[in-house]
Amino acid sequence: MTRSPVFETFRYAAILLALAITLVPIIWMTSMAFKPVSEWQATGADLTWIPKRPTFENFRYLFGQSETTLIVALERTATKPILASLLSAGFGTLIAMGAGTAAAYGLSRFGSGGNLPLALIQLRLFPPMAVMIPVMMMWAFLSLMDTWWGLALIYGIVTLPFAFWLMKTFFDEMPREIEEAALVEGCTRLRVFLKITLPMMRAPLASATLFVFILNWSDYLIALLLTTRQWVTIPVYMSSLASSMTGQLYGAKAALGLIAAVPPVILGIMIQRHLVRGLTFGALKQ
Amino acid sequence: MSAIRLEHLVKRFGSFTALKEMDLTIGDGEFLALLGPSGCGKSTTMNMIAGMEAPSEGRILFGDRDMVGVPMGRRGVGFVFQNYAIFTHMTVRRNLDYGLRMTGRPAVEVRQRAEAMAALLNLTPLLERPAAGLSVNILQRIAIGRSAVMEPAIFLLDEPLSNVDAAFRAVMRTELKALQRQFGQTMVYVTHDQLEAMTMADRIAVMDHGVLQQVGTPLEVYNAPANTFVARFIGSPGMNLLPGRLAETDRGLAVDLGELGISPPLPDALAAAAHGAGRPEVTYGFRPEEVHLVETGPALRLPLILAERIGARTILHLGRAEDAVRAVFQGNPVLPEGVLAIAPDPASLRLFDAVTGAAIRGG
Amino acid sequence: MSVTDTPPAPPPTAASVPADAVRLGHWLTLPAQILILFIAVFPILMQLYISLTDWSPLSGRPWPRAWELWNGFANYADLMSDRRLWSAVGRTALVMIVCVPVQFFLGLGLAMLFVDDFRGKRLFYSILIMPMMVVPAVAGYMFFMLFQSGGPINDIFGTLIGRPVVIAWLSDPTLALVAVMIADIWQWTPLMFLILLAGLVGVPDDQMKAATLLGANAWQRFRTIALPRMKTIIIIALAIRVIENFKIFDTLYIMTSGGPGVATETISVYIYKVTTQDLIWGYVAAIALVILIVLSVVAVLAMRRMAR
Amino acid sequence: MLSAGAKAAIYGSAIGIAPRWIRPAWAAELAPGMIGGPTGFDGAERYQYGPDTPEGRAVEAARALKASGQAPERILMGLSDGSIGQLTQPFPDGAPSIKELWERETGIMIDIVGLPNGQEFTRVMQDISTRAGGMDIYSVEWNRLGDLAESGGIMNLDDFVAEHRPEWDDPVDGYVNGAQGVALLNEYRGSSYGVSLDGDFQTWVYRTDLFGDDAEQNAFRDQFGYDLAPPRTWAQLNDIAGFFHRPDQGLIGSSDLRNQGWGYTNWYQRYCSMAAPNQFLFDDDATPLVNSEAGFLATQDYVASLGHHSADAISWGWPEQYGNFAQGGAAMTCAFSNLPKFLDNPANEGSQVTGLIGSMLPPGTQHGDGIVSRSVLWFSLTGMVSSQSQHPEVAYLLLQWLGSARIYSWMTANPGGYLDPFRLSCFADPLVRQTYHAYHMDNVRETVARTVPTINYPGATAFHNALDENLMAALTGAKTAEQAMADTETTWNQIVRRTGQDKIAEAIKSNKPAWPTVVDPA
Repeated sequence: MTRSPVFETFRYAAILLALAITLVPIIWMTSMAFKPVSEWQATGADLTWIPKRPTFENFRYLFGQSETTLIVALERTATKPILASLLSAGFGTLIAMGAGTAAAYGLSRFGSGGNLPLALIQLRLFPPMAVMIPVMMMWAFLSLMDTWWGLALIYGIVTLPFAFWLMKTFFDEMPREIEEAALVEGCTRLRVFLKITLPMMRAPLASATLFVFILNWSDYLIALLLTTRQWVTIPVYMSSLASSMTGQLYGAKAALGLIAAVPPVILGIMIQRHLVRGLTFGALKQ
Repeated sequence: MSAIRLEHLVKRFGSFTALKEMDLTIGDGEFLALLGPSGCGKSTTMNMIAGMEAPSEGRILFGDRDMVGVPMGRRGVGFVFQNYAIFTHMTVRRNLDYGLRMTGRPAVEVRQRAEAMAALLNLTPLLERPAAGLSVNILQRIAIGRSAVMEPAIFLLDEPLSNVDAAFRAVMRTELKALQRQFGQTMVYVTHDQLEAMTMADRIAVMDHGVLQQVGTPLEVYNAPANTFVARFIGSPGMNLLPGRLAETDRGLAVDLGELGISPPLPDALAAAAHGAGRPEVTYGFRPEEVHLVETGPALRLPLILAERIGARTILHLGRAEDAVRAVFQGNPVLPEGVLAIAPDPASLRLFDAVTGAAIRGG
Repeated sequence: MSVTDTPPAPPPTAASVPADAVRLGHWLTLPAQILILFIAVFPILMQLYISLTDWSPLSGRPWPRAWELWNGFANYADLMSDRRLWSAVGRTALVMIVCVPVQFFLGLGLAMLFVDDFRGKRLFYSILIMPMMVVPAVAGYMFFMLFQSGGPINDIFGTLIGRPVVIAWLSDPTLALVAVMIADIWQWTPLMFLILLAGLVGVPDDQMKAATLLGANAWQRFRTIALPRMKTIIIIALAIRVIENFKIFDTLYIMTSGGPGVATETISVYIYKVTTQDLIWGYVAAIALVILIVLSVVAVLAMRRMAR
Repeated sequence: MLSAGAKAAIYGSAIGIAPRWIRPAWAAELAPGMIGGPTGFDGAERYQYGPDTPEGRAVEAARALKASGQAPERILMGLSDGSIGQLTQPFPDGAPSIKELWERETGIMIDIVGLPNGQEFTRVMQDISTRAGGMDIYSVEWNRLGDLAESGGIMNLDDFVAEHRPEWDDPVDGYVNGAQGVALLNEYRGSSYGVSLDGDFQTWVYRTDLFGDDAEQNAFRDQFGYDLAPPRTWAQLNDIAGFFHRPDQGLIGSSDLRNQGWGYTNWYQRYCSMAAPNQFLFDDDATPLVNSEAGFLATQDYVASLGHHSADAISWGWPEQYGNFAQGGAAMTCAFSNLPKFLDNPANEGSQVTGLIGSMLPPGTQHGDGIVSRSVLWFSLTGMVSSQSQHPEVAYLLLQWLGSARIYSWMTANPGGYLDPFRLSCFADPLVRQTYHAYHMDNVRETVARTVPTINYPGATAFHNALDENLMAALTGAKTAEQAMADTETTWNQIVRRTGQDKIAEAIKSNKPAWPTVVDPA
């Protein structure tokens, strides 16, 4: 349909406004990440959107490489928290995808686990904060407190609904003829699932995995309550970035924020095609 | 007031020209089929008539009124989409009275006109049914009724039968033609199926590569194709076209078809016209239905590749590649083995300029 | 992109499935079932138990001995008259009532601009959906910086109106709530945009054109064709945001810790504070169970609707 | 698997360190008669100790336990992130770190578990309530002692104290106010539960460049009719802060905190000075006294003073406060005593106020011809031994050693963390006076003498939360000062009832002797 020039002008104006609003916080964080200490707190006329003296000091500082005399040096560099985030989110994703994919297949093909859809919706509805007391008790009892594998376990459970719903829609849509043919050939059902179905579902499986990873990577609350020191994740670690020398370590926080933003943004772009389906529990597809 | 005139109509999409200089007049109450293969510009033409696309150049007139710039909602055209675009989330009634409701007619009028239309289309028992899940011919009727209820001066139909089972198409064609008679409006019907065009249209406009090739009644385009494209496109199978040279024989002017032999001599009028064309290279054309087997004399001799016997007719595939010729016989004739000798009926012979493809008309 | 118009083939019923398939089905669903039981049974039982007591980690005894502090339904009674809790509930509802519709309409508006093709569409699209990829906690720190009275947001406003603006966003109870909402809207409008765009693109173009040819104007087309066709999508999009908004914590807590005072305290923040500061865990358990019951009812009703 | 790896890494590093320190010469570097202590820098002998000292006894007892196999390989110590440096960074040049010294002398490793600032109590409660056993030593705000003792999460240290004699009340280098000070900081209901490791007496500082500027002085005199000098009363503070409050020039009058969880220390100072010698929070029978004229006036002034604060004051915590002051953004502030240590520090390139900080007593209220000026002890990390510790005695011995006169002074001089001086030994120590600055140290000592304790009764958290919540309501205008005080009274009464009036009354009685009686001449 052809659009009038008035409409086109309006469209570009509206989109540019939206882009500006979208980008302001991101640009600010990026700029802050490259600002030297003296520019962190500049206000009023001194406030700058582009660092006057751009520096990598904030990043170096995070990894214990800085030579600035922020006398209160970091007791812990950001390396371990980044590792903690990667491990807990990664293995949490593995748990969610493993259990979720298997269950989705069981329900989609054999009608097993009819209680799962409701149970998983309830799981998603419920605010994690409200079960954290018993979870802390259990995790302590099982010696899972402050471990990346303990976090991975709870992440696996919390994101199980997404893994399940996503994979269920994928399985529901997948034509069954090939599976049936393989069955006729004499394959066992388990073999069909492992050797035929899963390889065919590689692309959807990858999208769902990345999506679940983003969710796990984003967590703050659970890690806040289930980790204390050894395996704090990036967002929890970030709150310790303050010093008496300079106050809030805005630059370091922004630098770490940028680092934390990298995986989801890249993964998000990679799975753009399936993002909508993921976000809507598989109700919408592309 | 419902005649349509297209003057020098051009449509370009970027550097691609979808429609080149189209001039066409569609008479009031006429059923015109826009026929052509996909990408020929027929849908673009119709979209411009409906107002969905703006022409790059040229004018579109409804009667005397220039419609360029008039938004599509105000052109008073009815449009039947390829998939009917029925509002499946509404009932049949809501589909039928949609336009009336949207244009703010009084409720009483809305009901009366919708019900009258339903009665006309035998849809009355279905009025309160959800439109989703109805059969295609019902959907077609709803689609037409939904537009017809607005009393458009012009009806545009975009390949309405292309999604329909072949078996059902005949029924739908009949129904559509009947409806057109009933409403008596100008109809433009886009199709790539020459059978639909031939059976329903008053006139056919054949298009290819954005160029209008020929306009005429079904018989005109069938019998007197303006060029090789039309000749090949119309008819099923299309006209046999063989490259050749004019050759003087003792029985008059004929066409030398190379390995296939020399054709029977051309009828006088055609021979005269061929002389006048001034170029010995011609394309020799004849309809597959209009050939007969000959035992002796000038004939085209071709090996029989395949005989499709489909009951009432037998289609013979003769020769290979460039020289392929098809012949259609009624019934189940007994055929000799090996090479067949056939001759086209002289009256059905057509010659085309080998370079331009334009018909060389005799008489 | 389209709503799955035809519902997926109904899951096969037990009767129609051969025995070996049933067995495999059970094995395949087992891990998920175990995980759900694992996270459901103990927490519910424990919360049920301690919710009937005055137990607190400060009470000097491990929780299995909470019965020594039995108080019957006193926690549930307290909950009814807990003004701070109810104002947190009200505030959560307020955030939801403001943010979800704003996100919806902004998202819808943007989505409408993106239905057909234009130059730069892909790039703009990629940028516009970036906020939802930012880790919420990071967004919290970002907005904390942005909303300082000498910070960039006031700077922008100042530039726009030509004189310095000093708005103490995070120190004013009303503005703090506004700031928190702005952050939420910033982060989650893209989600609405993404989903609604998928929905809009899924509305058959022919139907919109047909409606136009039948004389419907833009608003009528939207109301009578696009909207009904997108109903499912819209419900899903709204439901997702309502659910997530109900749980709002990360960004908000980092920006304001629920402050100033209790001005931005939502249900999750309130529970967090009561859990970590007041340490009255029997009471927290009571709140948690009430939430669980209410949400379960909601979930069952929602599932029933979905099934229809 | 990974934890095994981590262990290996720790052992590895321990072995790596060992050759550097366990060399035959180190013992010889000690002064004659000394059995331990730091070496390798000028004045190290001040921090060395003989056998019959709290430090010596602690180290020897730990060695003995180690030798008999009753000591662990390592002690897990929970400590605020920002303070860890004081234990782990060598200071001054040539010295070992505190941690290295202890490990060298006892063979018992210290593994520090960092606790995010402000979340110390939360983290500790997490460890206690989940019985995670993640730490042998907790370091938590001093006034949580009562709550933690009641929870059973920390150990009664009486037996250890009796056996190892920490001598906290030593009149020369012990706690300020002797046994009374010890009772205030380390005891709950007559028993020792903690070992103080901090001195967070809220201390006022000002900008000498601004106060000394001739033009400013003249302008001020013209406007107010008296000389510009560090304020002695709240009224003067308001005048001066208002005078310097120029937000458009990036300068605010005063940046003492107003946020949740910290701001009320500044309310305390106002409230407690409302009567001579003290305006108490509770009667002896546990009746709250805040819903009174004194409460209203203190609250009104607390709220009104927002006028010379940053517009963001209500959301500013100490990181913002320190950051702002470092940028030269405030004329005065009230902070931990370590502010000059960090900001008047040539090594801090980010600070623009190096050499420009002065130190002053808290403003007060005039009563007759005397001025009652009160500061408040708030936060102040205190080491406690976890009930879950397998080796509580070793944990205690480490605390006794850390909190002792010599080691603590040496540690607090270290600019690598937040642990602040509180013992008499610290105030006189040259190294402490060097990092905290002489001008500041004397003032800190005087401030300590004017410091009231915050609530440390059972339910301290709940009492403070109620006060905090109402003060925030007053600051944001949601409540008037009168309403805020009345509501505080109501909630406090409920807490008293719930906790038991007798228990609270007893705690109030043991808290009261710690209140100062100094009244300054006007």
